Amino acid sequence: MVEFLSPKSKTIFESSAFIHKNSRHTSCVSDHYFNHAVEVFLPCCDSLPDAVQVSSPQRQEYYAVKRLPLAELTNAEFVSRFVKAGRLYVLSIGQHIDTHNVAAILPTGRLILSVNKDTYQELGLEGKPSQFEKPRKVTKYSVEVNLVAESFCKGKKNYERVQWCFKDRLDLTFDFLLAWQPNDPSQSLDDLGSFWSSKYECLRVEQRQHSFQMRNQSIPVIDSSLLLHRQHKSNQDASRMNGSSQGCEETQVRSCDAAEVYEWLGAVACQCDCSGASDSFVNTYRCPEPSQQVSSSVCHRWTGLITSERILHMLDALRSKVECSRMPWAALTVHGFTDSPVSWGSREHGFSKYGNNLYTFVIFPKEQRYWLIMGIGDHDVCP
Amino acid sequence: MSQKDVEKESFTLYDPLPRKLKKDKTLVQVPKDPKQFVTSFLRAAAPRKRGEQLEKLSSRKEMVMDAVKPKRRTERRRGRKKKALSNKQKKELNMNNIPKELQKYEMYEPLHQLWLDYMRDSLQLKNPTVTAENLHIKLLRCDLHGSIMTVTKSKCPSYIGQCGIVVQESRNAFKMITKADVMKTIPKASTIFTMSIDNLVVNIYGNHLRFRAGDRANRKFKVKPTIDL
Amino acid sequence: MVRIKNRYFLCELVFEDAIWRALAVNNQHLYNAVKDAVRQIHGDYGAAAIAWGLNVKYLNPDTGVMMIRVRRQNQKILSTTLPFIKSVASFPVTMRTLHISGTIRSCQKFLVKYNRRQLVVLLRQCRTKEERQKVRESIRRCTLEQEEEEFGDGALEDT
Amino acid sequence: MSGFQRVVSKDTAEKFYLKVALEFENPDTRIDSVQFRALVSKALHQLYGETGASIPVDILRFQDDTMEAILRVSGRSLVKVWSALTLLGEYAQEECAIRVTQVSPHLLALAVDSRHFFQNLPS
Repeated sequence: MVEFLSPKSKTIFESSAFIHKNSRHTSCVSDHYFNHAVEVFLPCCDSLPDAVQVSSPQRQEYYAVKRLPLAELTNAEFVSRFVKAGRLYVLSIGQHIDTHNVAAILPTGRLILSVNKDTYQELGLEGKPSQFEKPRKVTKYSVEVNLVAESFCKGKKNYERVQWCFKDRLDLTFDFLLAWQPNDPSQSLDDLGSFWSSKYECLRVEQRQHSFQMRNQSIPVIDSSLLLHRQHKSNQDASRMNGSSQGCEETQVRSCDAAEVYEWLGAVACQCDCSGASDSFVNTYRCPEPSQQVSSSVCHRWTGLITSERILHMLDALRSKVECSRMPWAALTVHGFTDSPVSWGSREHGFSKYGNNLYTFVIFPKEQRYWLIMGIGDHDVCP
Repeated sequence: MSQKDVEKESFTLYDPLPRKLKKDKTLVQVPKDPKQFVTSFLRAAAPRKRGEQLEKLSSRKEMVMDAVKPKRRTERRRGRKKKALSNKQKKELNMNNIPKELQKYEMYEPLHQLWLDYMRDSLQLKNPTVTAENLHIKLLRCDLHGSIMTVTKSKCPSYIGQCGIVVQESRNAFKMITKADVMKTIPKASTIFTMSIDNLVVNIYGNHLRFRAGDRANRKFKVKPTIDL
Repeated sequence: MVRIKNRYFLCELVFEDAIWRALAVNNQHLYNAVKDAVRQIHGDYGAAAIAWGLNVKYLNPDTGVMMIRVRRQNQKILSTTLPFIKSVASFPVTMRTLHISGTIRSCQKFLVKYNRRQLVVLLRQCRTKEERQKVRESIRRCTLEQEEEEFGDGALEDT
Repeated sequence: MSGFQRVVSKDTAEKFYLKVALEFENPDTRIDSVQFRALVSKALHQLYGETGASIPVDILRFQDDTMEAILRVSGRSLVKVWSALTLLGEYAQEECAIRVTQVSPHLLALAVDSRHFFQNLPS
């Protein structure tokens, strides 16, 4: 038989409660800076509840600036007016991280550049080789500039060097997406747009939304206490030794595995056909057992550049909604940008065949429990 | 073979002289006292006038009659100048280093002007017959002391953008004086330099130029497989 | 030391009707049969992978035993394909893999042993006295050889 | 039961999902999902023979109008399916090509594509 090595993948399953003192849901959401899409799946719902709609990123707009040189973003005036005066999210688009240069400014005020070898050798800024590269065969470097550091101001050596590198050495221009949350409520996103509108093409973009309803669909039955059957099976063996085989059969029937639910959620999001028979020629996939029939369910998706504050907001709204309604559970999925140089925090992100960084919350009404499933790529560090 | 055998053999190698010969009077018989023989021989053979000098002659030492080469070495040493210092000695005497007070950019500006004139002369850029091919060879052979060089690409980001007048060139590095009157040593390995002569901008791949300035003038250059740093 | 490593497959051609068919089969037929079967089972990839270094090294037309050489990294392709060979030069046939080894020498050693065992089997199948006598004779001959080998060179010279 | 549990799976993914788009030389040609499954089998048979054709492939979704499909294969056979689809050049005497647009071990990730989303920004 011919066998080939297949790429690896990393998936993290977590089971916890929102009220648990060590719960990491806040850090997971707020550390994931560049969110491309948010998706809510609500079973037993006819339409999107108002509470969720209000907290949604729908009204949050962002700017797209075309062909903006990096020197403009590291300019002292820009830094003091925007980077230091709020949470600024800047991400380059249109350039692929595995082949091109990518730039981003994190809300913490760090400029992260992921550049290829040729650019790095001409740029003149100190950086680190990418941690996913083989030693002595490095083709990718990441350069970090702290824009909010005290040494980063006019007249200081560090600032002048960075300005000189971006202006005179290499004319690095990208198409950027910018989102800004000012600390001062009197300021607004418009200031950001008007800052460059005379020189560069600035577009104000709305979040795109997409919604669909499903009728008479079967959804998996989930027990929040049973995360994975693998664990579950070992428990089963233990209980079998104790002679209580009847009990474990019951648990086996009672709920679906997190991995199964994760796959099923994907199938719903992609609007896949979940009715395959086991002997079908085309498709053998079907909803995992045990399942229950639901008359109607809603899936809603917003796409664009979404800030992590918005998502935290939404998560809270969804939590309170799930608690007071008759939904068995609800799911919130957040997709990161494939070509973002960071995934969680300032952890480096790479492409390696798929470059995913996404996470899903499955929220249960009971005891404020939730499952957190994080799907990350081969070239990514576990958060 | 034992010792005795050797003796036997050697005896058989040389036969004694035949008797006939031994008795022959014409043959010179070796006297028992050679000195006496010499004096008597001289007395008999030397011209009369020399008779007084005979005493002197016979008192002289023996001499080898072979042709002896005159000792040329001593003569040469006399003609030679004082010996030059070795590289190591030069280093110990700090001759390779330019003293701090002489590291002034202004001081070397005339050198740069001189170098420009020299390049204009040797390259003859205005001459329409000059082709790129010719230019390459000339550029390879030319002297780079006095040129203003800028590092445009390097494996190490800190070198990028360094600019100055080249004052020394060694096998593996350029030493240049920057506008801030600081001497910088920049390795040639994995660095690309740029210099300009009037309108001509030249990129120098340091990896391909790792010879001493003197060596470069008449050296056969080999093509390197890559221009990657 | 860089060396191309091979695997030698010792196979037996089992003809459905009669063994004399083997007389009509040559190396080229076998090579083509193996290659076609690999193309069928493992497709273009398998055929291309195995083409480098595939060789029919030895074929005994009397016993139908053959030896195929293949590069070591591709031995799995060949070993999974051999059972699927159904015909060689349009004769229906099945392949029986007897032995796999890294050198021709060890294949040959195995073959000698194997044939000796086969003789005993043959003896049991004999019906007439003459046949029995013939087989016995040959068994004795090969066992004698073995003894001679044990005695070494000197023993050979004496005989 | 209010404990914290964390499981990290780092091995080869059990399942891989591919988002592919089929293109025919003649843009009017259309096929249905059963034909598409046959096409995948044919591609696998061509490159990897009968062992390849026996690889289980699920077509989770096939859009008749755009001829885009989402396939599910086991992690071990991903490379085989991917290469076979890429090397396919012809189906039913018609020249065609398959573009693999996204590959991921997470099916959810195929729902959005941030790489192609901003290519047609309104201007």
